[in-house]
Amino acid sequence: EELEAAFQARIDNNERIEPKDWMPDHYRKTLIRMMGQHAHSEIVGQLPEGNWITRAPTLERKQILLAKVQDEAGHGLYLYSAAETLGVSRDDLTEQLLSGKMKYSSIFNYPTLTWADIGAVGWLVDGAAIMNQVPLQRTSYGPYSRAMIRICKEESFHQRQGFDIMRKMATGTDEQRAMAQDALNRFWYPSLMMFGPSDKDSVHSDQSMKWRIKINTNDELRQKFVDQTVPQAEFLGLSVPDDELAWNEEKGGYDFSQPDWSEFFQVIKGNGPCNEERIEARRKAWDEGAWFRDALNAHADKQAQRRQESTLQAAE
Amino acid sequence: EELEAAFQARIDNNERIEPKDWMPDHYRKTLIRMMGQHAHSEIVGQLPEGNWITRAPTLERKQILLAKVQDEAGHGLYLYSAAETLGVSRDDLTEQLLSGKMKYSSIFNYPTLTWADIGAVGWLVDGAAIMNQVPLQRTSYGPYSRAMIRICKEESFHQRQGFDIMRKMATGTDEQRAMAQDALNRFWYPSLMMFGPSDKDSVHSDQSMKWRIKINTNDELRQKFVDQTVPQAEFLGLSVPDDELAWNEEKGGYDFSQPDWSEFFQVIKGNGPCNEERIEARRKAWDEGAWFRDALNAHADKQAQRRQESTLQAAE
Amino acid sequence: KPAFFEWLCRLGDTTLVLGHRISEWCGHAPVLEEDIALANVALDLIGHTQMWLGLAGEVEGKGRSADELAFRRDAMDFRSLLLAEKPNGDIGFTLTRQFLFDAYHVALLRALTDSSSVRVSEIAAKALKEASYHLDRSSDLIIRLGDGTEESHRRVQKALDTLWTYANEMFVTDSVDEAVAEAGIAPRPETLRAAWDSHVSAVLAEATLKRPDNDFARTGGRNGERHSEHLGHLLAEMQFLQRAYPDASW
Amino acid sequence: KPAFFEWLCRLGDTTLVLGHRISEWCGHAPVLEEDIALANVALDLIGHTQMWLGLAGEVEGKGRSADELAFRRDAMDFRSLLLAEKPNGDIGFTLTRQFLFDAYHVALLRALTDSSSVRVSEIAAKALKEASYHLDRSSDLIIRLGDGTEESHRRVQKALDTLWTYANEMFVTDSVDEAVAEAGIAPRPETLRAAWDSHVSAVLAEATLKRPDNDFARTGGRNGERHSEHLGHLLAEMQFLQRAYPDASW
Repeated sequence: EELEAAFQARIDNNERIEPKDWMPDHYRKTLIRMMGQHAHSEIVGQLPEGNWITRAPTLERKQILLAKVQDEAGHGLYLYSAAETLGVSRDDLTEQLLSGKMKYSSIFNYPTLTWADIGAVGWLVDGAAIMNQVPLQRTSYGPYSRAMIRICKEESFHQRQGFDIMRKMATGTDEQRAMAQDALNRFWYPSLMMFGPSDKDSVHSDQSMKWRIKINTNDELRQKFVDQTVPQAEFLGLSVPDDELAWNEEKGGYDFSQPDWSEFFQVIKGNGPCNEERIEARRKAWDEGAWFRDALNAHADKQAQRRQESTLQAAE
Repeated sequence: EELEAAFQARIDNNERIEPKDWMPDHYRKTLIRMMGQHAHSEIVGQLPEGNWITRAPTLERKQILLAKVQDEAGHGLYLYSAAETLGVSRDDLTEQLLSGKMKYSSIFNYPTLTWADIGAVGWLVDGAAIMNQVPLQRTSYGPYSRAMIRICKEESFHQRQGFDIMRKMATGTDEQRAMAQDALNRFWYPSLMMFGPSDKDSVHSDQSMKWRIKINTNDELRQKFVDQTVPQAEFLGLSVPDDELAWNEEKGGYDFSQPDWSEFFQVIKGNGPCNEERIEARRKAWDEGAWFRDALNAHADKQAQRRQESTLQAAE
Repeated sequence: KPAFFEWLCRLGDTTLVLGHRISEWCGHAPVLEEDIALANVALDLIGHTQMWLGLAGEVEGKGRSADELAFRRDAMDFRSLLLAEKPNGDIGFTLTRQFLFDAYHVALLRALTDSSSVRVSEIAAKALKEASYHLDRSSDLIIRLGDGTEESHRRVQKALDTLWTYANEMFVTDSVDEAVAEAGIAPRPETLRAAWDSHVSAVLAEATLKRPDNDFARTGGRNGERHSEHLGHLLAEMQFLQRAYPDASW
Repeated sequence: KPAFFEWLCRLGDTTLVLGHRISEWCGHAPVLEEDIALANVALDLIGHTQMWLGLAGEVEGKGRSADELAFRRDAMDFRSLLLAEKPNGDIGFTLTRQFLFDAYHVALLRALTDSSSVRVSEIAAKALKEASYHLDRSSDLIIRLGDGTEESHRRVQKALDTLWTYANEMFVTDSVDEAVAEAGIAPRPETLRAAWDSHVSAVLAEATLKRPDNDFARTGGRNGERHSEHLGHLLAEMQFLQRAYPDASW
């Protein structure tokens, strides 16, 4: 109890908690869940975008997309490393992803169907992700906070690239414009869902905010996202698929429709458009790569043994 | 010896040998080799053409090609059945194909690279096959002869369809014409190789001709093929890739260059463009289908047992 | 009119995409008899496509042929069932997909033989013969695989569990269906469910397979709102020649 | 001039096709580090493609850009090595293919830094840094897999045996190579063999792998006379958008 109070005091004092510091068990577990989920999202997030690498329309777009997907894998790596400081291994986390015990962001259960979707993912999905992540740079757990600082820098770069694709499409041929509008139609509500259910329905929130693992409420962030994104859509000449959308002078923000939360819960339950395919792809990569990982371990063991033997020989 | 003489007398008398008849062991073995190789060629022959089914340029072309590949599988079925009358099972023959003990026609180790190749395969490869097969309708072994009669009817239909594709291509856009010429360039010599090495280098020929398993010599058939095909190429406005090609009034046929026989022997050795890929595709189909074949057998056994049990119960 | 066109595309695109999938097996089936049978099913489905998309082009009245509809529309304009877009998986998966579709296909075509559109009823009558044969075959195979070995049972059960929510899309009725039903052209998809259920349940029972109980319908293919990622790859391959050589005739 | 253009296409098409193959791994590698590394190799190779095909377009003088060369030529006009066209297989196969290519790539680029063409030598110098890094990586992995488990040894040995005759195509010298060598632009491919052999043999020895002894060279990719069937499928996918929307800019 005393420890907990001291711990909370440090947090209230804006100090960073570091791996070797004492922390409540529940704090550790909550962080593992968050960081694991976040890492998994980066990994699974490679798939919808990777789906268009082989069909990118120009060499330059192909390079940009490759670099982006590579960054995402890199983010996964930072986050797994940060999670490892809490005593959970990357392999453990991976097993939990594959068994369905741990989740990843539901947005990646939506398919990328046209090239404009690659723009929409960058613009909207990365946009929403940044909105979620910027505050996390100030989160109480040191390794997580530092990982987020690196990640946010790259994400905002990705978002600009996504917007650039959308701009090209929205000012292109009729067909390109249609694709851009269609992409916005399909990704708008799923992006709003990325902030999670409305505050009143959200579990774990209070304690997380007290521990500064979570900084803003879901609804705050969603509002901020809408307010930022609507003018961008207008700039692109695209219409947000929401008849209720209207500027509310009083609150200084937009009124907008909530996404279909029953869809959200279906997706979480496994009934999203691509749930099985995403997990299946990751499971296949993992299972079919077992021999590869085993071989690298076996070689490392052999090398270690050889070094030891030669040290012994030298000592004789 | 007496049996052999009587056997040869029947053949010389143009009688058909039937499965229950006595036959020399070597006759049986030679036939198994020929018919097995022929069956395997039909099966492997599905692959180069199957390669373009998913890319056929119109719905009608897709249907024609599907029907053709289906016919080839059907021919494989007749031929395996005919071979089974000699006491060798289809599974045995398949294992021998996959282990490399038995061959298939080398022509199927060449790739189909453009849509014109589908035309060239029908026109040249089926054309050469028919040239080989028409005489086999009169071969001494009854089941083989009857299979060939069915097969030849369908093959000549395929050849006409192939020629029709070539005609469309040769009279189409510049790009189509270039593809047609390129296909002829690539398939001309491999088609000439389909008749086998020159008579002077050909093994097994004499005995086979005596037994009427083989009717014409390789060189006779090759000459006939060239004489038939050159005017067709001229009709299409395509040039046969042979500078030596010239009408020889005296012999009433064309003089032409021999194919590069060292290439032929490399392909037989396994160094053709697609050898591994063909066998790999068939091996994969076979291995990955093992559970399926096992299941059908298991079900058949269960059904047989159930019938037996219900017969017993009815008898009680 | 636009509803009729749209509805015809739903039929023709589905048989096109499924026919394409089945044709991918050519030369790669586990037994020769399946090579032949699968090629035959693909052939029939492409034949149906020609009839449905041919009629669609006429109904649209812009002079588009079946080939133009098949080879010159991008994924966004396709109206194929998600079920048909699913990659083949193993032969058990392919046959399960086929069985679920065939049972629906037969129920649908049977109803369409009474269509108020003579053209539709004529096409349906022709297609029904072939589809009935497909259903006999796939039903028989599902029984043999379900009641075969432990492994075959496990594989087909898994395929069934995976495909079920996609199959549910076949029975979702939307405004296009309502309009076409109004006109007496076609039944509401939901009305086909009973016949489908009874055939499917009977076969699954004999096959000792468990009928999945997930009633959720994954939608977006038949109405074109959200296809699977597979469709674009399939079309890239299927349409290559028509796209690369737009001026050629074949 | 035509020889120089042709030769540049040989380089650019090979890096394009191989980059495409490698990029197919994105999100599907057996460990995260490989996901990152493979994306990086693909990225580098596509970068080289831009430079080589960009220069090819200039040399040709018909105003074709690197993108036009990459996305608007059909298989017949490609000049990629057959080795690069080979499908990925398992990760061991992919890395073996990469290793055989990287060793050649480094030897080639090193020689090209002395090219009589300043443009070629500049590009080569840039590309060499990346290729050297690729080679370090793939050599290291071949050693670890060859001298890893029995299974990894078996897989890599099999990949090596399969790929060897394709690799031999890299060292076949034809009239285009002669012309370019005459002009001092590039070395005859056959002259690269010694350096390649010595690096490859050293790595294979350390990896406890057996160097295949089949000297036959499967040819037809680099000279365009007979590509593999894989190339057409690869291009159908790669070129889809440019083919389907020829008027769009991206």
